[in-house]
Amino acid sequence: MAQMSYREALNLALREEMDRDERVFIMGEEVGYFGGAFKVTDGLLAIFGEKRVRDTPISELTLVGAGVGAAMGGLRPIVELMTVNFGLLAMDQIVNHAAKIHYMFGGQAKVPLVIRAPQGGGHQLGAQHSQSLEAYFLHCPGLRVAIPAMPADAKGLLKTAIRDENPVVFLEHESLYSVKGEVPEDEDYLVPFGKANILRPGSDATIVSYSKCVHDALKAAEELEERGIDVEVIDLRTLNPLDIDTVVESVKKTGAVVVVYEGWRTGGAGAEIASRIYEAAFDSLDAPIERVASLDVPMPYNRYLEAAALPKVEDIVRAVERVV
Amino acid sequence: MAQMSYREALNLALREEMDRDERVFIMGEEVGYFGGAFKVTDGLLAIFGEKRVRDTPISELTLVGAGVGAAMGGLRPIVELMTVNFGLLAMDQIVNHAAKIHYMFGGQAKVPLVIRAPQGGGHQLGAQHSQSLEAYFLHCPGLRVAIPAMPADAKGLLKTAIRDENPVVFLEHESLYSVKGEVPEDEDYLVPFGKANILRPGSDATIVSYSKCVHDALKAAEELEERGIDVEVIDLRTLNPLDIDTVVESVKKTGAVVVVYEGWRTGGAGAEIASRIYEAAFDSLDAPIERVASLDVPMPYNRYLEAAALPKVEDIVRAVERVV
Amino acid sequence: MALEREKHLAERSLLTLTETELQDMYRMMVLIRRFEDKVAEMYMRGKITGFCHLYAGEEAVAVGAIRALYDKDYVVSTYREHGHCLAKGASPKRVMAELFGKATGVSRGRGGSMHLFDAELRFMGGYAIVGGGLPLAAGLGLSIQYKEEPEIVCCFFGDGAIPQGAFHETLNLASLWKLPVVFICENNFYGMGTLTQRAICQQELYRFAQPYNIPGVRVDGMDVLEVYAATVEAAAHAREGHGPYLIEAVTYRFRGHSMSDPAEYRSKREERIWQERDPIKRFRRRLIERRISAATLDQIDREVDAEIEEAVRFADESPDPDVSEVTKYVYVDA
Amino acid sequence: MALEREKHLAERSLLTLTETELQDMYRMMVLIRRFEDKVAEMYMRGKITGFCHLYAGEEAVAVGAIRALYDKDYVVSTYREHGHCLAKGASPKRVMAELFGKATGVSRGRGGSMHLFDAELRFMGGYAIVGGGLPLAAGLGLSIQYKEEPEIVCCFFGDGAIPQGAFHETLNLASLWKLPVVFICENNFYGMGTLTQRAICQQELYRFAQPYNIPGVRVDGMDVLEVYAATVEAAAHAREGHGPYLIEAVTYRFRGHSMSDPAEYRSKREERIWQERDPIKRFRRRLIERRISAATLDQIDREVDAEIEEAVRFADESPDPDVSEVTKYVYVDA
Ligand SMILES: Cc1ncc(C[n+]2csc(CCOP(=O)(O)OP(=O)(O)O)c2C)c(N)n1
Ligand SMILES: Cc1ncc(C[n+]2csc(CCOP(=O)(O)OP(=O)(O)O)c2C)c(N)n1
Ligand SMILES: [Mg+2]
Ligand SMILES: [Mg+2]
Repeated sequence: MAQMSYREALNLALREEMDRDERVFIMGEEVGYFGGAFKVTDGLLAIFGEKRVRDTPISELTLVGAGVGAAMGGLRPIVELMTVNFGLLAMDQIVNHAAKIHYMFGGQAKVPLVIRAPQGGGHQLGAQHSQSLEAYFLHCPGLRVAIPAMPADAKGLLKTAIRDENPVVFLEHESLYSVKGEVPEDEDYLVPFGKANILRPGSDATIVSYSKCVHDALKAAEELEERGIDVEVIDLRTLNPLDIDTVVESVKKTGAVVVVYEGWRTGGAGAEIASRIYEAAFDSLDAPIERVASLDVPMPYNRYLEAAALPKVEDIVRAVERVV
Repeated sequence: MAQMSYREALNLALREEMDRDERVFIMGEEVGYFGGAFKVTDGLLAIFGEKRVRDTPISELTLVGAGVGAAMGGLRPIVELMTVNFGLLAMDQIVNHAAKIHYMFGGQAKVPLVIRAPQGGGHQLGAQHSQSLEAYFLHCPGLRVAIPAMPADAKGLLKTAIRDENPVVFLEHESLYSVKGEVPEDEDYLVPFGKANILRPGSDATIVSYSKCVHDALKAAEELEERGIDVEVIDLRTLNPLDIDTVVESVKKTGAVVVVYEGWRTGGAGAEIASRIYEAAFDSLDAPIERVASLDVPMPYNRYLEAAALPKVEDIVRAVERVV
Repeated sequence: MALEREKHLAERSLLTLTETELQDMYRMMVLIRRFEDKVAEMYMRGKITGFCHLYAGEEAVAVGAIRALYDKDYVVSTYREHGHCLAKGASPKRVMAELFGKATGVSRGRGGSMHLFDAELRFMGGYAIVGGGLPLAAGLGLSIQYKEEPEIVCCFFGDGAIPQGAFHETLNLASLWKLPVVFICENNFYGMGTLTQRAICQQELYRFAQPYNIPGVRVDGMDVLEVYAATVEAAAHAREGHGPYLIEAVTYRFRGHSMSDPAEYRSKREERIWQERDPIKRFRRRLIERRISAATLDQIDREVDAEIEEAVRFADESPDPDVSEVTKYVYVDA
Repeated sequence: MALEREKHLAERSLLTLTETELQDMYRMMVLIRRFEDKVAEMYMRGKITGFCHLYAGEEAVAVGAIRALYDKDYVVSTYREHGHCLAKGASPKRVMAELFGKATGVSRGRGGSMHLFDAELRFMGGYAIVGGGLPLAAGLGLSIQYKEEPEIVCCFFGDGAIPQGAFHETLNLASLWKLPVVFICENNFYGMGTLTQRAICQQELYRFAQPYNIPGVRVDGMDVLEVYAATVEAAAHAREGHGPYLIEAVTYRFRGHSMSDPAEYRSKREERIWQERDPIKRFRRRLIERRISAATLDQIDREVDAEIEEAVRFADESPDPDVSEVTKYVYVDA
């Protein structure tokens, strides 16, 4: 175990996997000489050279498509979208191509591609640079969606993603890069897809979350503890596959659920998570599931407006108080 | 009232609105000389000429973007995407631009743009041509989403969309074009956004649906009637705004809900609809809401596989039987 | 329409290709034509469903280009790909079975007419998003370059794909990284019902290569030898590490855009003019001039007919996929 | 780097522009520079947040181009748009207030540095998706053409946008429909830390105009008169119905990509060479040669400084938007 940041954990995962497998390479805007817009790929160019750490033009559609083609050709590309917002330019290659190729050709081709993308708000970057778009990728069979909250998972999930035979959308939160935590140094430390993590056991209510909001959920749980409410906090870690079993087990114990996510409330991943919980544990629920999410607004620039648009610790606290 | 097809109703709406307002024009691939890939714009070129019925190159991203710009410039463009599948190429202009411009510029600009797109499966068109993508547009504040099931609504909603000051994604189902129904000939026949339609009153269960599945729901309701189950069928007509009040009122009466939609089950609009119902009428529900939707698979070509992937009348019947 | 040089290279091919090779090219062109005729018939009889885009009239492009490739070169295509897939060596039986949606089809009945694939033959798929195959071709080219393999990628697309952003992005990337990709634009003057004049600001499509510093040539796509000769050059260029190449093959589809399009936007006169340039008839005449006997060619025609009949029988008798396997292949089995 | 003809036209402008006009151009360039210097200071002091991309060094492009437009012409820009917005006539107070996120800002505090807008001035917005503004510019051009108005659109974008599909799609559409749009590519050699050589297969970006049958010229973007003269020509071309025009203005940003970029990828030597070509210093020298006194110019400098101070004061004292209005403007009020 070593203490390191989410960013360093990702960087380590990339380094280890590139060391392990010659076919793994990374391409994206500014991933090489610049070391990545968020410095996740820092130092990789020096180690692996231009062949395996490839700066690209600003051509998101073709960047992803070239990743798909390279994967079909036997490589294991990691495409970094500078942020998920720009990934909207590549939706055709992600949804119409990457996700469908294995199925529509009857299993003959596979696309072991990882699409990494930072996302999230909170830095006053305005409407075009603050989105959390996991719901789009969740609603697309053929894709896997990994979305770590913790440095250890950042490492373990990224390594799993790189070794996975399917296209994986790997969503990092821009606010988490500097967050530190214990990270296993084991080169075979893999976090399996579809295994949620109970970060905090509790008996009164269950908070289900992922990505940055997990940290807010933990803070809320602390506050709630002071008020005598014992909250279980579950980090889903991957949205596809979705580990509903772990959640349901918790709900059977607590009978109360709050789902917390940063995407827009309407049509977000929280709706799916809630629906699945209802479907599997309706009789255990004492109150309707609360969703705590971003307001349905394009993100405003002004910091107070932005804060008002994003889900907050105190929103979670109040939601839990409503459901218990 | 006149008996006409969904296609004719759309065509009539376009004609009337183009007659009414000089600023309204339509552009898209094959909308002019060809009369539209699904013949929705048939005859319009002859009436309105090349200036107002514009064939375009195959450039979905720029097509939508030019629609946004033209709307900002004071026109009222209708952009036809030949099918929604190709709209994935334009997601950046839809989500990052059309939806955000009014907000991010503090209300100074508006984008009265209608993006029409046929969608849906059932014609053995395979994975890249059979998608129902309303969930993506639902999860994007700033957009309106209209999705008619009936010829009269096709006309009334399209006219409302054209007169609306916001960007509207208007989703037509490819299987509905030939469906006939009574359509008001009134030139000011507008169907307001955000008003669901109770197509069939009932007391035992509520089926909430939209687009083509509404017709399946009606068939299921008939079958269920024979078995003594009295089903209320609600057609949402628009997903944004979403008329949850009408649904909740029904649920309070029936206590049982099935949501039916053709998109992929996971992360589809049905999850949002269900979540909203739980949030507003939890205590009225006797059983968890059932979702009947497409399997989470890229659409297969083979007709039996495709039929297995799509939601069927009998799936709805069974789901209702489970909830009552 | 092609330059003198292209014409000259085509003439030389006629001399350098062996008699067997020439006969094989003829056979393949006839095979594609008869295959497509049969597909039309089967479509009318409801055996084939969905969208179905025939390649009749354009045979010289697929056959000329693919004949110039190595077996292990990759081919990427569009929804109008029956011809490319057959020319790459796919079994007519299994292609027909795919169109019938059968489990024995090249894509196990999941793909249909627009999504043929044959991994072994490195036929890397038909894609139904206009322009969608280009980035994939660049990626395949990258995989070749990365692994330092001797292959190239040959990517077919229509004139309709030229206005897509993917065309530009891919050409830039391929040129910048010197990817071994031969881009072949099948300019048949129409994207569905729209004339290229009404969709593209430039009618000489090969000129788009210029700012990318990529060689661009226009060839007569109704002349299989001209396409062949140009592709030989382009493939050598790409294989030797000089990067991509753009070939514009001017051709014509003899039928409507798809089985549901009567092509009412075209004049009978225009169609007749192009029918007169039928690539198969022209090639047949040239072969006869080169002393391949009409009898030999007739014999080939008959063999092809039998093969097509056999393909239909195979497709018809093959089983549908097992419905219980509808969710198979969404993800790669762990 | 520019052609002789462009140099010549620039010289002529020096003669034909009035003294007031020249002084106004100088004033605007100084205004932008000082504004950006102040923005940097305010950013360091935490008054401005988010991404912030300064325009220092490139003033000659915005000022030269926009001076050549009519008031009612539209301008579309990128996230590096402070200069364009000011040159179009926006109040420095309200632009500064926007950067401070205040309710009095040009976008009411919702937009910030990357999303300035001024409907009255027809400054149609800064967009933060590279290439995103180009289709919008085409659409605005279409609205002008449709309404048979005399205006044009001037669309700024960086070299980084050239590899985007939107660039190609928009040029094709604009040329095909002869839309009145002047495209101005600000080639400052870098897209973030990436040299154009490593992103684009063609270094003479104006050459991309060629296959579209659009005039394309390269001008010295450090020479306000050269940009002005080229834009006068381009605007006339567009206004007269001849369609779009592409101007490549070769320029240099004096600072990093954004406030958080120390531009370590550039050599001190390279930066010095370009500093020597500072568009403001050069223009000042030329004005003095044309007998505008240094004292007059100094006076302008002082006035500008005062204006900037006033802008900061205004921004600082302005109120934040009302948090209860966070959901306002998502939809147009019915
Ligand atoms: C992105 C996208 N837009 C629209 C379509 C609908 N469409 C299918 S084929 C076609 C015309 C393509 O023409 P071209 O590329 O010239 O190929 P051809 O059919 O002539 O071989 C169109 C518009 C599509 N499949 N994909
Ligand atoms: C579609 C998209 N991809 C990536 C980015 C991130 N990004 C912001 S600015 C930039 C560089 C753009 O360079 P250029 O167009 O030359 O403009 P300059 O900054 O030099 O003025 C990049 C990659 C973005 N904003 N949009
Ligand atoms: Mg064509
Ligand atoms: Mg630049």
